[in-house]
Amino acid sequence: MGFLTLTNVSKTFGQTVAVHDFNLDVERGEFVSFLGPSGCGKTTTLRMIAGFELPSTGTIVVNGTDITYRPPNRRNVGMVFQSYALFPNMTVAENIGFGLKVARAPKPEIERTVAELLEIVHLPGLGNRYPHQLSGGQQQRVALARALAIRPQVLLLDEPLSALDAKIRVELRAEIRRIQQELGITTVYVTHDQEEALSLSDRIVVMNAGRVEQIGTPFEIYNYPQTSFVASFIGQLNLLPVSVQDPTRGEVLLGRTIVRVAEPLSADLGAEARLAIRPEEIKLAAPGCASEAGNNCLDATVESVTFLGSIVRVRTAMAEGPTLSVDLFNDRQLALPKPGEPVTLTFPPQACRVLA
Amino acid sequence: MGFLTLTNVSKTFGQTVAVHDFNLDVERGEFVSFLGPSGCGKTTTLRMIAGFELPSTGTIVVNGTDITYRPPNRRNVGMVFQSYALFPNMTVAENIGFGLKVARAPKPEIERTVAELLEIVHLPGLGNRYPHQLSGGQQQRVALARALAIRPQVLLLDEPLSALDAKIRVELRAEIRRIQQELGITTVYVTHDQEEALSLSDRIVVMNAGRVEQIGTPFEIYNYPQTSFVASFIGQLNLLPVSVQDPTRGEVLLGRTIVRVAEPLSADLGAEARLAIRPEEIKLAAPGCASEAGNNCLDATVESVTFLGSIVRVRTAMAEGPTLSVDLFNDRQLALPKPGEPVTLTFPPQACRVLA
Amino acid sequence: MRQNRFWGWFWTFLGVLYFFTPLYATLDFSLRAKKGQLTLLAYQRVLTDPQFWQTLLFSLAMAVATILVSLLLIVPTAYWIRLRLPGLRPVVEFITMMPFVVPPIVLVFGLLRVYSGGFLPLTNFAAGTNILLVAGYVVLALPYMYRAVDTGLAAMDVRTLTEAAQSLGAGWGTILAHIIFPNLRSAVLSGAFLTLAIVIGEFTIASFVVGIKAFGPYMSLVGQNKTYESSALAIISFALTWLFMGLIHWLGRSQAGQRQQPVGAR
Amino acid sequence: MRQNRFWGWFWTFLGVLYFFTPLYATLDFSLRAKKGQLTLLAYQRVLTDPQFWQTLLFSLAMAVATILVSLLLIVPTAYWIRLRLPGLRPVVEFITMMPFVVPPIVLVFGLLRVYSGGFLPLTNFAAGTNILLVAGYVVLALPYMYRAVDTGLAAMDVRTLTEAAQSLGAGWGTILAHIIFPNLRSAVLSGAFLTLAIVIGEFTIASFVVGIKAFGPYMSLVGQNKTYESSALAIISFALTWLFMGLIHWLGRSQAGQRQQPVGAR
Repeated sequence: MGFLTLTNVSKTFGQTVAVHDFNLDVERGEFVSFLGPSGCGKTTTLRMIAGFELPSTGTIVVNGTDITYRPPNRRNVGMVFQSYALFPNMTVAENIGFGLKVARAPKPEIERTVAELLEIVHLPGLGNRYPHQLSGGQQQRVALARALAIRPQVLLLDEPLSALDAKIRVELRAEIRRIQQELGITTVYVTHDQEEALSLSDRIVVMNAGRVEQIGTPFEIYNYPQTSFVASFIGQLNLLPVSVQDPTRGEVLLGRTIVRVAEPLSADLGAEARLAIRPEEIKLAAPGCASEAGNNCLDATVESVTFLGSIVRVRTAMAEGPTLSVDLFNDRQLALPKPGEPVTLTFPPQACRVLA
Repeated sequence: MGFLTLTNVSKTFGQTVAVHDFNLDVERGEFVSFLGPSGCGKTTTLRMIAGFELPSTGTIVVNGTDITYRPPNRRNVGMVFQSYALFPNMTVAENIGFGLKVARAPKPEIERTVAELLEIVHLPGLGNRYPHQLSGGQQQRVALARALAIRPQVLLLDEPLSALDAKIRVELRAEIRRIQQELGITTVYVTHDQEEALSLSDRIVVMNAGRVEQIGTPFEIYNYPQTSFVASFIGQLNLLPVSVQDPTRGEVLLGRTIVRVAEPLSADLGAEARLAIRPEEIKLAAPGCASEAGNNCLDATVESVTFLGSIVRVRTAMAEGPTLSVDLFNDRQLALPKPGEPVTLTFPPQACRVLA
Repeated sequence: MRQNRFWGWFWTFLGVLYFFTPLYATLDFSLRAKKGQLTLLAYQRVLTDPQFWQTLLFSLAMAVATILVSLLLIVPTAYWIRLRLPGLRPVVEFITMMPFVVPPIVLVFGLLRVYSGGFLPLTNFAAGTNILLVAGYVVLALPYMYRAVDTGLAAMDVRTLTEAAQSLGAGWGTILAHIIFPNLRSAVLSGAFLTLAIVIGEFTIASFVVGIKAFGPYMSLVGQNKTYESSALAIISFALTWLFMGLIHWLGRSQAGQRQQPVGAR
Repeated sequence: MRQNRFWGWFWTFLGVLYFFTPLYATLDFSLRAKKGQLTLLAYQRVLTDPQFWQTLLFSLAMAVATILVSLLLIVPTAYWIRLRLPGLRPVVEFITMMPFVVPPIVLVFGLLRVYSGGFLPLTNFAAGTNILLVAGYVVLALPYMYRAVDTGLAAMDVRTLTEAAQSLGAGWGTILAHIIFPNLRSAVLSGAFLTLAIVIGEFTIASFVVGIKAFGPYMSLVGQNKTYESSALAIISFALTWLFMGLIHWLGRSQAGQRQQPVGAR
């Protein structure tokens, strides 16, 4: 049993199933993200942990105590909102101290905790400001400090960075991870931004249409997606129609080329499937491939070259129709291929995943 | 002289200088982006081209005609807004045909143009819908069609994709570029998103605090930034404090290591400067570097490894203090370095830029 | 949670009770024109009085005129202020609240004093007094109409729509007629309805300017002379306005679909 | 552009003129108590009348009581409806508009009929009639107060603030007292002010329930008997309300800083 356990949790609003049979064990001190498109049920699940929604079925247990039907103000769960939700009539210090004041903590203790937390979120000396006098990033730091002040058993963050500018988002992301690790606090983080989830989390729960698609470490989720939703939602992906050529040896037919896959396939010979390859795992070579180290080779023609900054995305078309994107790091010394040029694409069998 | 020429254009609101001495020549059929952080004056400049703001000084000439003080409804300039700005009381077809109706075009001509444009923006058959019945991406397509219907001399787009979801944003981006090239329409595009600007534009105008920082192709802007603002605003960048060691041979001192730069330096010996290196241009090697092909080598220790999906960002610290980020493509076969491991960083002299 | 929900309903219920008790008392009284039995006699008397219909129609006509004049005055002004002089908005909002501040009696005295003599002797002929009455009502209706129009304008991103239309070649007249007015329709309905209700019930200005021709003074006259009929009249006027209100609500709902947030936009 | 700007100002000017002409006429008249010369005599007479001060203070006290009772009734209700029963909002908004629909005279008849006898004989003693008066005024003030409170609630993201407070351990009482009420202050000011203005000028209910003790009936009495003084009284009451209005505007402005959009937030 983990520290935070959701068992068979589901939630329906009228006819709509918002969350379907959600199961999760979060260890003490773990950082878990819920990742998915809007409307996938990730926020609803978070709100059930916070107590703002009641599950239709299932139980939520924190540290051995069933809190499924406990009102939100008796759960000792810290919450950080996308809109900061600072109390505009209170100073920063009053905001941070609010939870302790409600719990009737003695004044010196409140003051000490507030000062400590202002240090932790790197805002010392701003205690007397009002929220409207702070930047968005600073407000979200205060909201974080306020949630931490009550020493919550679980910290919940609901898209806390979505309202911020790109630069501040990356900055605060690192801060959140640092504070979470310093305090060793069990954390659940909701986001629709894959980069956030990948860079912050110990584990990621990928959700779609109210269901859990996959639970795993960022590395597992990215490299070994178990469903085609996960594969295409996270990162760029080439999805190519193939037919199974030899299930035991792990070979599929892409157009007229045989592609070797690292593992045996469960599908039957001739079955239709889709081959998933990440654009950054494909390398461009001069035409006429020397199949080194058992790599796959495909002949294709460059269709377009798009400069994206650190990455250059080359779209290539195979003679048989399907197009593949190839990502290269920008390198000012290397000549970029030009549209119309023939190229050979090489990629290792390990880069291939076959999805039903 | 270009097709659209802005000469010494500036705009002040009271005491605030929003745009300072803006000069630009846009060729017929060219796609130019204004890129910069919010408040940099990019939208104000666009609005002056559209006629919604009058310049405080300077002239705006389109196709040989000075339109600086011409009212917006007599400029024949198409405009696409972030918020779509479709007329909610009109159908899609009425929206697209509005400009022609105002110009008293005959009804059959309006109908023909509307049908053509619905084809071009890939929304055939939706002419009788109302805007509220369409998704955000569809609405923006309609807005684009509406702006194109009047056959504008210049098409202006003000952050047209900011309100859309990530997937649709990338999709519509490609559409905009396709349509622009098909019709060969001179286009000015305002954005704060560097990837949009880099992937769409023939040329980019990077702006900051009302001033033009640099004008150039995406490749020039990314690889040869002329100011430290451009260098740090676009892409990830390592900015390291160095002192000039040998200006003529192009050598600087980073900590206790000499780094070779591709070109001679204009600064004096011993002068303080900053060395800019893109994280993706640095390679990780085993410690003890064989300095192949005249590459620079630095010894460092791995601080942290962040998995970002297609990219793995490795933060390394040099013994003398400065930290460098190195970007690697995710590759499930290669073992990732672990925090605390010593590594050698290698990068070619061409990857180095010295900024004052 | 359950307990809190109970209190929410409790307060709502209390509010409804607070309102309907006087109404119920009036209704009850209006049915007692004959001692010891419930009867619709009072209603019959009211509805067969030709003066009831004459004054009601007159006041309805005045109300419609008031609404039209208000719209023609307010829409371009409010539009222009939102677009170009947003700094003036508090001032204008303040001005529109004047009817709350100036007692109607002052308004009447002022109007009569200005227009009964001199270069604009409006009170000397019937159409003139009607104009004067509408002028007074436009002032009374100002806070409701202005707020309704302003709310409608706030809901539609006036500036961007205007700029979009301008870039497509439209002038001010086209923008007002084809974009601003059509999109205000549902927002203005509620203001128009309130104006209707106010004008029909208004007593002070009507009695000074046109006297018993209007519905308000007629109601007051009945109120002074006939106890049961006055209660019946109150209930009728109340039912009438609810009828309008339901109609407008229904109209508003059928338009509401068009005002929803676009799908997929954030 | 220039030409259009001109028309904008023109309409604004016309609006102002429309309003101030009657006011100016009244002012002018009030200064002519002595034939052929301008004099403050009428004002002097009004201000030295002890009844003027008595009735004004009485109505002020009633207004303050009305505001307090309204707030205690409306804030928790409106808060709860926004939070948990948003579907009821149109219904409640509709109910709050009743004073526009029910003529005051109906309200009075209803109130008197319910409370003058039976189990709650409020009209038999002075404090009772005052309570009845406040009860009537609460209904009258409802549309303004409810709208002000609701606008204030709309401006502050009630749901998220409530949830934030709940997750920090706060119960409903704490949330209302420490978060909802304090953040409503500036929004409620305008509603409170309007209520003040309405209660002070109100005539119908006051004259039936408490008679000449209130300012409205006093004004009406003066209006019937003394021509010049009535004009002066109108101007004074007008000036008074503007004084309040300015005060509240100033208070609102000093609070406005706290309501600005946070820097850097989008």
